[in-house]
Amino acid sequence: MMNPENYLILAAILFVIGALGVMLRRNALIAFLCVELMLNACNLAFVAGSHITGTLDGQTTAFFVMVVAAAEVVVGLAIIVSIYKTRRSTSVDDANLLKL
Amino acid sequence: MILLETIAEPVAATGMFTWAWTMIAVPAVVAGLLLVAGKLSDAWGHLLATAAVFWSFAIAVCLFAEQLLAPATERAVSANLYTWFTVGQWDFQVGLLVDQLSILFAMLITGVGGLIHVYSIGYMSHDPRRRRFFAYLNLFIAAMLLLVLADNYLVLFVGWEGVGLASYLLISFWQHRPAAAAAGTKAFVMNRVGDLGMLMAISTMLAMFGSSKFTEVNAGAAGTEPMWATLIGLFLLLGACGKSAQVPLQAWLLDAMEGPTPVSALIHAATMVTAGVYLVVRSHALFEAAPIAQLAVVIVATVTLLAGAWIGTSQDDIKKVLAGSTMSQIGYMMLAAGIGPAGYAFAIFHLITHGFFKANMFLGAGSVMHGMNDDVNMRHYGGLSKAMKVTFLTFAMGYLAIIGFPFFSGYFSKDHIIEAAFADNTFIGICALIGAGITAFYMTRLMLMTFFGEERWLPGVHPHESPKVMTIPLIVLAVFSVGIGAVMNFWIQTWLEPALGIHAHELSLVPTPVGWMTMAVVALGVVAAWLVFGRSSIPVVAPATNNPVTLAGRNVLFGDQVNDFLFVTPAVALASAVDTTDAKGIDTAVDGLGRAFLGLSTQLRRLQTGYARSYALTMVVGVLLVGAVLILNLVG
Amino acid sequence: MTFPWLTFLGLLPLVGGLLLLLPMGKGAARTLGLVFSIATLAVAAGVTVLHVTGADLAVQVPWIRAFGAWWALDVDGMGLAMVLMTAILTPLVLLAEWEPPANRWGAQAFFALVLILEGLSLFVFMANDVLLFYLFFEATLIPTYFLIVGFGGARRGYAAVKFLLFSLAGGLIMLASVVGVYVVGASQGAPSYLLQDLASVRFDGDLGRWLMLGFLIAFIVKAPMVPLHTWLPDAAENSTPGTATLLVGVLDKIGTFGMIKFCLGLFPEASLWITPFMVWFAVVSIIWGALGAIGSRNLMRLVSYTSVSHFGFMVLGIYAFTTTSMTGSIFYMLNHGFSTAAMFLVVGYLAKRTGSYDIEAYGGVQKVAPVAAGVLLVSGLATLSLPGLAPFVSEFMVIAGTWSRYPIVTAVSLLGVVLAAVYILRMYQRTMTGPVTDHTAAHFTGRDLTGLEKAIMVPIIGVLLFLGFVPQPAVQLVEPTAQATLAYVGTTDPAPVVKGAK
Amino acid sequence: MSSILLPALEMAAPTLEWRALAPVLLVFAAACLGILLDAVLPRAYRFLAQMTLVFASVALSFGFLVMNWRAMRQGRLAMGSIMLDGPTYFMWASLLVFGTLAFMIFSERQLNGGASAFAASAASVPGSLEEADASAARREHTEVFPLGLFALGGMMVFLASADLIVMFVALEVFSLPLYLLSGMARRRRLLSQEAALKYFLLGAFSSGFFLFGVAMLYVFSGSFDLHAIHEAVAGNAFSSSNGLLYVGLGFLAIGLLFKVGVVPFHSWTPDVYMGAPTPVTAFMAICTKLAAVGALLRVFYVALDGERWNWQPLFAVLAVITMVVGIIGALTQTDVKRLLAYSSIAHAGFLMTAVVGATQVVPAGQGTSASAIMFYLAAYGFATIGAFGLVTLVRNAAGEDNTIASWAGLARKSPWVAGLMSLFMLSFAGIPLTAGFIGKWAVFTAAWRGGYGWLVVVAVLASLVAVYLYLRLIVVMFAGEPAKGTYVGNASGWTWIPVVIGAVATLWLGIIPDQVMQLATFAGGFLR
Repeated sequence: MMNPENYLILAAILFVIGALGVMLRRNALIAFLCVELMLNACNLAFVAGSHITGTLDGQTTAFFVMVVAAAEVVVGLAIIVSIYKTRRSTSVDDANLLKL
Repeated sequence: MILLETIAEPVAATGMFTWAWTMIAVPAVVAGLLLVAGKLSDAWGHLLATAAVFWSFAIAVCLFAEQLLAPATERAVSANLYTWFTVGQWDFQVGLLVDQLSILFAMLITGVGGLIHVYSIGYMSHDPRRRRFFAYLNLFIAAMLLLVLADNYLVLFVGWEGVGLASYLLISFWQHRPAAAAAGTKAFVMNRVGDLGMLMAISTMLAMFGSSKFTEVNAGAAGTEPMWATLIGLFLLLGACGKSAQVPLQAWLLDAMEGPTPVSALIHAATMVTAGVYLVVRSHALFEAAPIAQLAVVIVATVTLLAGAWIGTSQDDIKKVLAGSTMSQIGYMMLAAGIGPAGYAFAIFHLITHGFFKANMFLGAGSVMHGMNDDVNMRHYGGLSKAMKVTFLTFAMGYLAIIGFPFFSGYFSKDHIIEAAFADNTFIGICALIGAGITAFYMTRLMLMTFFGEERWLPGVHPHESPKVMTIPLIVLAVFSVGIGAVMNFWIQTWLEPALGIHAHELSLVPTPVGWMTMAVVALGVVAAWLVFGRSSIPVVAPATNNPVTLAGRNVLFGDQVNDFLFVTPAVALASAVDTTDAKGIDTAVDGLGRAFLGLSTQLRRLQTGYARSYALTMVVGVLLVGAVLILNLVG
Repeated sequence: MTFPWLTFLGLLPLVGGLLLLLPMGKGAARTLGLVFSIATLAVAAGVTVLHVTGADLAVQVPWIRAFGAWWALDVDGMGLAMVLMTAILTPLVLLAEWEPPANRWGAQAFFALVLILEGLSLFVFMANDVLLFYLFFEATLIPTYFLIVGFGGARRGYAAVKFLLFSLAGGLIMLASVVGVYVVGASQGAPSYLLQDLASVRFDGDLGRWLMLGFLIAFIVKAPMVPLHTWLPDAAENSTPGTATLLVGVLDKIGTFGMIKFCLGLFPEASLWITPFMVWFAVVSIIWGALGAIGSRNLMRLVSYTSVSHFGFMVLGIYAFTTTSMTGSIFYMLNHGFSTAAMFLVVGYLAKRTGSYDIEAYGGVQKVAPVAAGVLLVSGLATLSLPGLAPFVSEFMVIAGTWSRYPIVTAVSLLGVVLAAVYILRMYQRTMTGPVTDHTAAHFTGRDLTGLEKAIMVPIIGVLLFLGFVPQPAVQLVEPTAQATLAYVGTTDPAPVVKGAK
Repeated sequence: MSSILLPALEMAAPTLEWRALAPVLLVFAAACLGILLDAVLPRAYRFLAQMTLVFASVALSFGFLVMNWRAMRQGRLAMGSIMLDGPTYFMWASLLVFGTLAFMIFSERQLNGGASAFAASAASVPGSLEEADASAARREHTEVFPLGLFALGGMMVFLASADLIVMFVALEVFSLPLYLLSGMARRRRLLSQEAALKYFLLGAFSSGFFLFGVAMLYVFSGSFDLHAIHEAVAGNAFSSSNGLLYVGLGFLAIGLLFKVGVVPFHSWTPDVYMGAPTPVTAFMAICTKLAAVGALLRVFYVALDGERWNWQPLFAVLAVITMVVGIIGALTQTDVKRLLAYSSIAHAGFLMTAVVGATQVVPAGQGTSASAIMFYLAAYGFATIGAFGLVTLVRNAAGEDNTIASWAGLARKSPWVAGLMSLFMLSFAGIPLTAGFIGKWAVFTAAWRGGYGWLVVVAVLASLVAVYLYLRLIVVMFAGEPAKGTYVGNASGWTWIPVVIGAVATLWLGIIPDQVMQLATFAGGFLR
């Protein structure tokens, strides 16, 4: 079996990719998906941690996180859709009336 | 130094002496009353004020009589009035010391003061603010009496400043005249410079002796370190210079002639300006412990007596001539006081005779002005001896007294000083002698220009004799100018001996060699003046001249210019520099700081771009920052 | 439990001020305000009597227990002197500002703010707890700010902000020290702000010095000393005379008051350390202020610059560490309140007639309005410390006391005495004397001081004269404070140099 | 380790301490009921019903809280996932009070001519006919009340969680409703929607960091339990897995600091505060901050206490940056709500000084960091609720006018509004006789006692600049010429009651703070 710590490294890499995506992608939906990627990187870490520490908490937690992520999707999509209806665009850069 | 022991401790006040404070209080209260009552007292204010001074005079004479009757050791009486304040180790009492010295002053002040009050009733009769004038005069009398009757330096200083205030008020009495207002301010400010000396002297006394009482200071003086004794002496001298218009603080006195003439007579001739002499004599113990300070007094006095005389020779304003003369005469007194025990009595003697004859002449000058529509320029006078007989005659008495005509009062008092000066230092003596010659010169010039020669009156001027209320004081003062010298000549030294610890000189009526010399010099001065001014007619407008001596004299030895250059200009420049620094420097710095923050804020706002992605970037920068700080902290 | 007189004394005007915030008629508001201020004066007089008869007036109730702060009030001689001064000046200011300037807030607001300010100031002078003092010290700024903004001159907004920012700059630095005092106290087993608890705490070394500096800077701004004084001329110029009186006469005293009570009272060692600097600093203020006054073209600025100079004397007296000089400083604080009040109020009378504070706008007033000129002159003479008026006694005490320790410093500071004559008399000369200008004739003819205006000046000048001739009661009142402070600091007065004298 | 595992393995039926948990449960129950009510009640009755439900539930919840507190019920609840200790009580009480006050402003309908501050139909396109119809029909989103209650309940759990997973869930429970609420403004809906989007995206982003931090700490310690993490930190001082600990510590901090609004995780604050409906801004400004600071304290004082030497300098640096950026950023703002947003950032900085000080062990009865912070939050809360309440009053023809220019000369139009606003500004500025001063002084004391004297000096200098910032508004109101076209709206008691309570409490806590301070002090420290 692979060294479980490598899973952690993978999780970190996924997390960074997610974070970079939030910063780089203009489309609100993609940015939001990148956030989901970050959450799932965490899930990976939880599961790996569960293995490393020999406890089950991590695995149950992954389910919690999924539920939370789902809830987030609901709220997030609602907001993004309503903005899309108004502006006919999902670019986060278009929403910059609030500044300075 | 042993002499000090001969000074008797003052005895506590009893009987009449417990009334001494009313000498001060009555005029002070009357002054306050007249000022507060305002127009209500216009009708009778001057009478009340005059009565108040005569009350003080009466008390002074009674006290003097009591002193005469008392044995020599019990003549000095102290009357403690109340505790002014006590703080720390220091106890400041308001107390009076009526001794042989102060009683003479009290009588001079109230006597001459009373006469001048009477004179002023006439002189100021047309002035709508006469009541106010009398209030100020009474204020002056009260302050001056406090000055001479105080038993410690601090209370003396209160009187000192009080007379300064009265002087200021009276010089600028005709406030609507800019020159008068400026002259008052100038006098006060220059006196303040002298006051620094007083404050420093008193502070030093307190540090040295723990008291400013004359008795305690005198007792401790001998034990003072020479440096501090000298410093106290110099500080006191500075004070005296300010009040007595001695060089280098002389410049205010001539301007002070802007005041009504009775004021010039009372304050700027007879009494206030002699306070410096009083101060030096009163502080004799300190000066005796400080030869350098004594020397400084002598030098200042000599310079002043010559400078004053010099100014007197070239002024055309009758009052300014007299003012220069006053400076010069006070120089004589200071000289005597500076010489030491040998001169104290003569200083006071000359002070008293001068008080009478100079007041006499000033009032005479006032009488002349009264008749000449308040013109003060002697070039517009001439031949007034016929128009104003009483004034002329009384003025002549004063003239003879001041030039030292034999057996007139100045003859005694001034000759003694010149003799004492010669005894002290020949050079000083010669200076004093020359001063006497110049005195004769300028006084003769004044007499010639005013009372003799052709009439150079301006059109519309009809000289006339003044009313009785003015001439009677003149006559009284003239009598004193003539006689007081002879009366006091043999008596004054003995009288003052217990107070000042002096040894009486043998005096005789036969002139000494120095006396003969003096007479000769005086005669020379008179003749010279006659040669210059008596024979030829005097131009109505002062002729232009390049003679530096005359120019310097006309410009009061450039005292104002020196002061402007040394003090006024730098002070004005500093004041505007302060203004600039506050507004442009400090405030700009503060405002700049504020603007810097605002600028920073404007820059910072640019970071808030409105793009969600850049906010995310900011957060990631934050992540890096957190990492960096944690790592640095772990490593460090 | 005895009646808490001191709490009552401070609350009385505060309650009055708050009552005045309620809607009511202008006439009723003014009467009510005056009644409250006079009642406060009466209570202050009562407190004085109690203090003099030896009653223990101290109030001490836990206030914020978690951080060791107490509602602790007490008066010593200095505090009582300040309390009396405040209580006397307030009704006079109210009378003087009976008709506040037009186009500004109304009289009711003015009366309310003044009363609130009075109450807060009284608490400042009575607080016996560092935090309580700080609380009221800062709180006084707010009514003052509104007094300037609501009633002041053309640049009132700027002046008010400047005043507040300068004061708060000092105040907030002081807050750091206030916090530090508690922390150090807590570390030494005295987690308390109560002064008597802190007396046992040692604030040593560098920390003590920094803490002391925190307090000192606040007081330097407050007492305005150069170079942190520039707010004062602007604030005074843009205040009404009544506000300026309270600002300079009462509030600025907190600076010198605080130096004695807190800088010296908490940090004796650090205070001795800073002394050489403070002494010269004071001298700079004396001369700078005097020069600034000479250069002023505006009467209000002039008066405020004179105060800078006078505060220099007070600070000099404090840091000379002699009984005489410190007593003189405290006494000066009292006298200066009245002399400044006299100056500001009479300048206000003049401006009320001409509508201008510019010296240039006057000339020859004496001829047409002799009483106004006379009152200005007397006030000016008090300001230049003429003997016979109270400031002289205190200035002399400062000078003589300081001289016994620092003759050279004192000699330099005496320049300020000369310059005082220059700035007062020049001002008088330019405004009151000379030929009557058209402007003066138009505004002053037949409009000399009114009965009310004279009546207001009577007690002020009366106090100045009384304390000039009979200063002993006041000196005796404040001297114990100086003695106690010096005993705590551990310095003794220099003895007379000449042996056998006295 | 195994002892911790056992309960999970046995899958015992969860036990709940109903009585002790009642305050939270009531809030959640009311929220759920509110959703149902919205579904079943006719439109006309909804508003009244929701309001009744909200205030009744909150009052009941508060009643239970007081009862429990008096009975000194303490300890772990709900299978060890919630910690009921002194700070929990104090902050729950604060949350309930401020939540109630904010909900009162939610309820204001008189200002808008009979409509609330929320969009008539949030789903409709701004400017569309649909929206106009909804407006004309006087429809309104009464869901704001249940959403608010959910957020409130989430916050209560958040700061009381004894377990990182509960904390994460609570974080989302209170965040998600807030995202929605932010987008529901009646006026300027584009701004509102944008605020919601930004808030949501960045909030989710920060949740990711929080969760990753949780994961790392889990890997490090093998547990989500704060006490267990504390034990692990204590027993593992120099082990090789410290990297996990520090990464976890850092990421967890980032997630929490985002909610607190600490620079550089603050960027959302100005935009969201400005775009969200003002009542929601008020709610967020106080309650979010309160909950986040509570959680931050709990995590760092309870779980990561052993690492304080590492996070204290970190927080100190962030505190300085936060104060500076918050204050300087505010100096040139032209919008009142934005100004208050920057002000809230600055206040986060001041709060952080006390967090840094971490003064916990002092003789009984003396103030600690926690008590200082709790007091500060209370003081800040009253001023904030009052200030935002007043912000809703200044209006022009189009609705609320938030530009500072429109506040010019307000003192002449309405001395009371100007006076009260000044009071709140003075409290923000920390001027004595207001609660803000006592709060500031308390946190500074806590910081210095914790050995961070220099931080106090920096904070004091920062507050000086801050004074200028608040003064600016006062100057505008009192010295400015009255602005044309703006007027003070005629609000009902729903706005005035919170404002007046805020004002009275600001003065009360500024003058006689002892009771509240004692309450905060005797709340004691956090239990492990």
